[in-house]
Amino acid sequence: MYYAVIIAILATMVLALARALLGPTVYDRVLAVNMLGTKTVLLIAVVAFFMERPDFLDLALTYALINFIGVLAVLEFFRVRAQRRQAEQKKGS
Amino acid sequence: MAMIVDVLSWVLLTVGGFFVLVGGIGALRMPDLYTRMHAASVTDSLGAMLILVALILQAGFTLAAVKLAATLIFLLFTSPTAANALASAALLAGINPGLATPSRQEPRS
Amino acid sequence: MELLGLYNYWVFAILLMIGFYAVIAKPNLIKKLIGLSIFQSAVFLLYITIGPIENGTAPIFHESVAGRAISNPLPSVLILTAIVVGISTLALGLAIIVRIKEADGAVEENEIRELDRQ
Amino acid sequence: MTLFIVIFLLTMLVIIALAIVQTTNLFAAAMLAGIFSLTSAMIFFLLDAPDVALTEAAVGAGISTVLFLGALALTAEHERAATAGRLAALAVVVTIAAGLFYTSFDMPRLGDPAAPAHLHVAPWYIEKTPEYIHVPNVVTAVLASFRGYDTLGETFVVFTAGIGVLFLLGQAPVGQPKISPAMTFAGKAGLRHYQIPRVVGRLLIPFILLFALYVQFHGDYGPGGGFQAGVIVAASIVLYALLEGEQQARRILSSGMLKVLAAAGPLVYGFTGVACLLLGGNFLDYSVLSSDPVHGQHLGILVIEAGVGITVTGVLISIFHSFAARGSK
Repeated sequence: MYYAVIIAILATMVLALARALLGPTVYDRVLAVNMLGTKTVLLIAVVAFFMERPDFLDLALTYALINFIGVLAVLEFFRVRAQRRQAEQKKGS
Repeated sequence: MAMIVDVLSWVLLTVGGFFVLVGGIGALRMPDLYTRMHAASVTDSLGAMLILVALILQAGFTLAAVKLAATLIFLLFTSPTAANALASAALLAGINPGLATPSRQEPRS
Repeated sequence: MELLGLYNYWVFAILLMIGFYAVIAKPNLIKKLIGLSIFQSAVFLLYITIGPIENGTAPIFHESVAGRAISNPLPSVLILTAIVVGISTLALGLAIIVRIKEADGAVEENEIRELDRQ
Repeated sequence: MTLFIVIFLLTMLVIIALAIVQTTNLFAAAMLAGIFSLTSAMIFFLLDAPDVALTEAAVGAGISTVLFLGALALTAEHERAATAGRLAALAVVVTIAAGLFYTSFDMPRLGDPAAPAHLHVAPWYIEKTPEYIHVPNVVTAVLASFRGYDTLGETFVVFTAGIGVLFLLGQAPVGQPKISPAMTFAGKAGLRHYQIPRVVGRLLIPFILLFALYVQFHGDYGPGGGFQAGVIVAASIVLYALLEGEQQARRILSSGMLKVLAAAGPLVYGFTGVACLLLGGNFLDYSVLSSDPVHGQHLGILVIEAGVGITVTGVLISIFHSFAARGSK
């Protein structure tokens, strides 16, 4: 039964990767990264049971934390970029 | 009793895997950014929740179950928040929900 | 089956060369650094794939380990520290690029070379 | 099954790497680099290296993405120039790849128990760790005790890199137009206007710090240790800086304090070694630290892991501040 879930997660990872490669907007890529992060958490949790090493779930927890920080960093990057563009437009006009 | 828990856990795992897969297909196939985001984030939370609950049932009362529960709670908080943040950033950047207007022009960057 | 066991070395070779290509052929300095980190990851991958033993488990003793073969801990030790050192050197590289951008106004190799010629 | 998952993920890795090199959008490249790191960490986990996977998780997906974005905000987002000398580069690359492929046929296959790497020193470490050091995690035992010298060196490398970044970016730039703090990465306000992430993020920070302490002190028993814990603490401060603005984060943990932290780690580590010398042992031979050699080893590992954690925290946060505050002074 673990097999079915692992295969479903791996297939989803491929789909998310395809979205990251296709784009077209930057937000799609960020969405794909976020999705892949969640899938990584799930895959690690399932595989830890599959490999009979449930003591390694710390990793899944770390991913859940770090992934969030990555998305917020991207958001901040967008905010800075938008601010600069506005300032440039003001200068131009 | 153990049997019931086992069966329940397998059912949850399968359903969770199904939702995860549906989310992936939605993220790839939906026509514009916001529908893709919708497909990805909702099923992400639901599928992750089901799979992690199934694993908690498998683990029983152990440290592993506590860690899984912590992961579950973290995901429940962060995953919708990240989706919301991303959607609002996209909206502020001026990307129109494509389905709302006849012309579906997304700025490429 | 026998050949599949060598797949990790092929991926190592391909990744190493993709990273190397980015370093030597791409004029953008940030792209070069990303290439360098791919190169680095390829080396990490080579070391880590040396570690595991068939049907073995990670080198951390636990009640679930009893009787199972233990994988090699040494590649993990080497690569663990290498990753943290890698991020430090990456930061140093990015800092140098930021200074180059401030001094020359460019992060492309050919533009910087032209500025040097003037 | 594990082998097939690994092969699948390795193939994905190659596709991602090709996409990174091919795209001219550096932001997309940074995002793909994050995915690359996630995938490779999963491979590390599957190949019985959970310690490495934990480090790669914290470093690759978190800190390195933040650093790339900080640097991109200061430079340019798009690659402009075309690839020069592509054919020559391709020729070189293909030749070397062919050589590497040829040599791969002499290598032991993945997971071969008779591979030379598993026959010489590795069994000794696995066999003697319970006897000499008595911690479950062999990786921590080798890292902190058997090969403590190497880790001391690595700690100094991290410290030196931090000093280097501070040298390069610490002083305000000369003759550059000043940018208002609102327009630098994380600058004055950060994401203060995004209420939902702000509330959730602030809620999570204490738990992240708690988890970091768990990783730090549980490193003898499971995956974890000073390097990983340091990165996670740094990530939590970065999260705070993103939410409340970099200036506010500096008020909580000042630059001077960070420099002290960065320097304190190698000092703690080095003086542990000196203490061993003074108590009559060899440098970094922790057995003499207590009347019971095994207990002495535990104490030594605890102290030097704390030193490593402090250094990594101080250096990574200093680096983040240097990138974030650049140009706004």
